[in-house]
Amino acid sequence: MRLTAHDLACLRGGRQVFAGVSFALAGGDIMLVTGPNGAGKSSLLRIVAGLLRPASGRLLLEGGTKDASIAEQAHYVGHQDALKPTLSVAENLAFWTTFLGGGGEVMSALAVFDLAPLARLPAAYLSAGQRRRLSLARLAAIKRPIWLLDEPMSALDQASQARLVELMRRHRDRGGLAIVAAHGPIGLAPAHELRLGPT
Amino acid sequence: MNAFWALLIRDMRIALRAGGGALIGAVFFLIVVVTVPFAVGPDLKLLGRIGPAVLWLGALLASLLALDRLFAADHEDGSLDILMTGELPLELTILAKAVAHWLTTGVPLLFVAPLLGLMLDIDPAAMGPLLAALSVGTPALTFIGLVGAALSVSLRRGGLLLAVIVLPLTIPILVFGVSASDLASAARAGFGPAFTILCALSLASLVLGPFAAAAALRHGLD
Amino acid sequence: MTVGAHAEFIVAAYAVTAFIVAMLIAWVVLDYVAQRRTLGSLEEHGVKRRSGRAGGAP
Amino acid sequence: MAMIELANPTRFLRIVDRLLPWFAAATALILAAGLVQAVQAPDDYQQGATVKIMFLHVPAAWLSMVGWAVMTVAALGTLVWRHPLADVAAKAAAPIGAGFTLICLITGSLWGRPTWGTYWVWDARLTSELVLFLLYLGVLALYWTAEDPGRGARAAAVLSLVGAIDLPIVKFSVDWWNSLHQGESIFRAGGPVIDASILWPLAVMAMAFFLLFVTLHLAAMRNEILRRRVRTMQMLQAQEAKA
Repeated sequence: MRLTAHDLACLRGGRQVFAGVSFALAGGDIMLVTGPNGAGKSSLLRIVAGLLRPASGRLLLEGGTKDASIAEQAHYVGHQDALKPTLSVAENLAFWTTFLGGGGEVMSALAVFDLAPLARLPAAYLSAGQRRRLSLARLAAIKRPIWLLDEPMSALDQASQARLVELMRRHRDRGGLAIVAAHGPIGLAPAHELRLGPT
Repeated sequence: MNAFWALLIRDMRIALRAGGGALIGAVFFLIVVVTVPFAVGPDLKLLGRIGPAVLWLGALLASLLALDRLFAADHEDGSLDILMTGELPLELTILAKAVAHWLTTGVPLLFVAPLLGLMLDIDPAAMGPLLAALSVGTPALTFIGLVGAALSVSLRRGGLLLAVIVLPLTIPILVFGVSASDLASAARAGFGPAFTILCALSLASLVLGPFAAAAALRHGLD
Repeated sequence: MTVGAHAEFIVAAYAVTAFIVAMLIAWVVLDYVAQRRTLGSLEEHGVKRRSGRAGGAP
Repeated sequence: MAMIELANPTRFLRIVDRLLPWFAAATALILAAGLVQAVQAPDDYQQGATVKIMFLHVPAAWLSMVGWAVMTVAALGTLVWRHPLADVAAKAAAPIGAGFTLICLITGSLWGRPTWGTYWVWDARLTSELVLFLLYLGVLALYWTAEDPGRGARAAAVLSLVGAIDLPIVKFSVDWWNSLHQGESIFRAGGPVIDASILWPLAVMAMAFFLLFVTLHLAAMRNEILRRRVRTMQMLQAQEAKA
């Protein structure tokens, strides 16, 4: 599997956020995207996830399941947690597991982020850290080759960060690839680093 | 396809739980229609004549104004982004949400309508055609309103803008809906033609709505 | 029992009243049972009320 | 001061648990007595047997107003005296008050059919009762859309107060509106003349309905307190899991 980008450029509200961004990721590669706020880290992830149209440039995915778009093979974990407050922890994850396909096991995914005891609790009562862990639990529940993580470490305590790094290591060793936007190192040696914003 | 059902059931579950918007459409419909006699006056014969039109206008406003949160809620908590990375095509995702929305806000209108029919002294014989027309018309109103709901996500303006955008599109539904449910005009033009055209419009909007809303969502997202 | 000519309306009125009162009673009873069950299961999970004193959050 | 002791939810729960069976028994007893008397009451010379519907319609109307009065006092409790149980009382009273208003409307409509020939006539009293029902729906919608039980308390309290002020104005304007259209096909419904033989069942039924309201209200308040306790414990469960 190879994900290559040629000369990606992004316009946001008439302002050029970034231009001429190219990279090539093979299976097992993790790319760290750094840069000040507003440098377009999130926009780049949204472009790869197909949620944002690039001003110019192309994205190409070789390998992966035939005639499935990049978006359908990617996990996009943004700043928001995509959780419904009136649904319980288990219901939220069970919905995403059914909707995104791949039929993973909900309870074991919750256990990966130590959320199993809160399974029946409405998501409204979760703290920011717990909401973040429930959002990241999608990565464990549904098998997708491409991970697009937007500052996943924020709002996580030490233990949860360690769990995420372990999950990413296993994902990488299974031949998956990931683009992680973050401000600093993520506890895992990235194969590539892309710096956005004024150099 | 169980992704489709999963989304439909999720949306209904959220709407029916505390904080959900399930019956709010029916309550709005009740209050709007009940206020008409205060303006028009309690003369039963007059109310009986304009009854079907009042019911249809109430159903139209109730259907549209309840739609503005359909996509906005998912946009705000980030669900919309993940829904768009699903294997289910966006059009079917929107269809699932629209059907769930119609079942929780549109169908209760059909239960309230006969009650209001009594208040507006609508001839009981007219209740049958009126309910048939409404049960075909309300889905059309919801599906045409999808475009407005999708646009109001990116335009950050809620309900009223939605009504302004979508009301002109719903005029055909209103015309054939009222004429199918009004005994007097039904006698002249006949219930059949008006109702069949209404069904045709409804089916067309069933298809047009999701595609238009999907396009609006894809291009509208910043 | 002189129910007289308009019997069906009188019976209907009493029936509707009985129905609505029954709905109110059912709502109260079922809600009580549901809250008791949830409270029971929460206490089983060892969730102790913060203070345990008589007051506590209403 | 009694008010302060009652403010303590746990003590209030204990009192309710003790009182509730008695209230329920008293309600059943008086309701049975009322029904027996209502059935045996002689026909009214004006309306014939349909006066028997009055025994439901009039008490229900009184109780619909009692319901709003309870919510208004509770609103003052929430906004002015910050009484912890005030919002619980208001939220418990709303559905019950709405229920009695609905009984009043439907029995009124059923009473209208034989008397006026149609199920619904925009008669001044029935219309004001209908507006009261719409106000109840407004408060219920406010409580229903507030996700957790605590929120929406102040908003509902303000709405109840405004409603209380608005009701007499509605009454006056509806009478005016009704008389304005006197000419059209409105039947001028003479109010029922309360004859002595009818007064007694009416009073007993009114007492039965009042007791029913109190019983349901106490039980509903108990449920509301339990619901908030569940919510607090769920939040605790979340915090304890994070620790």
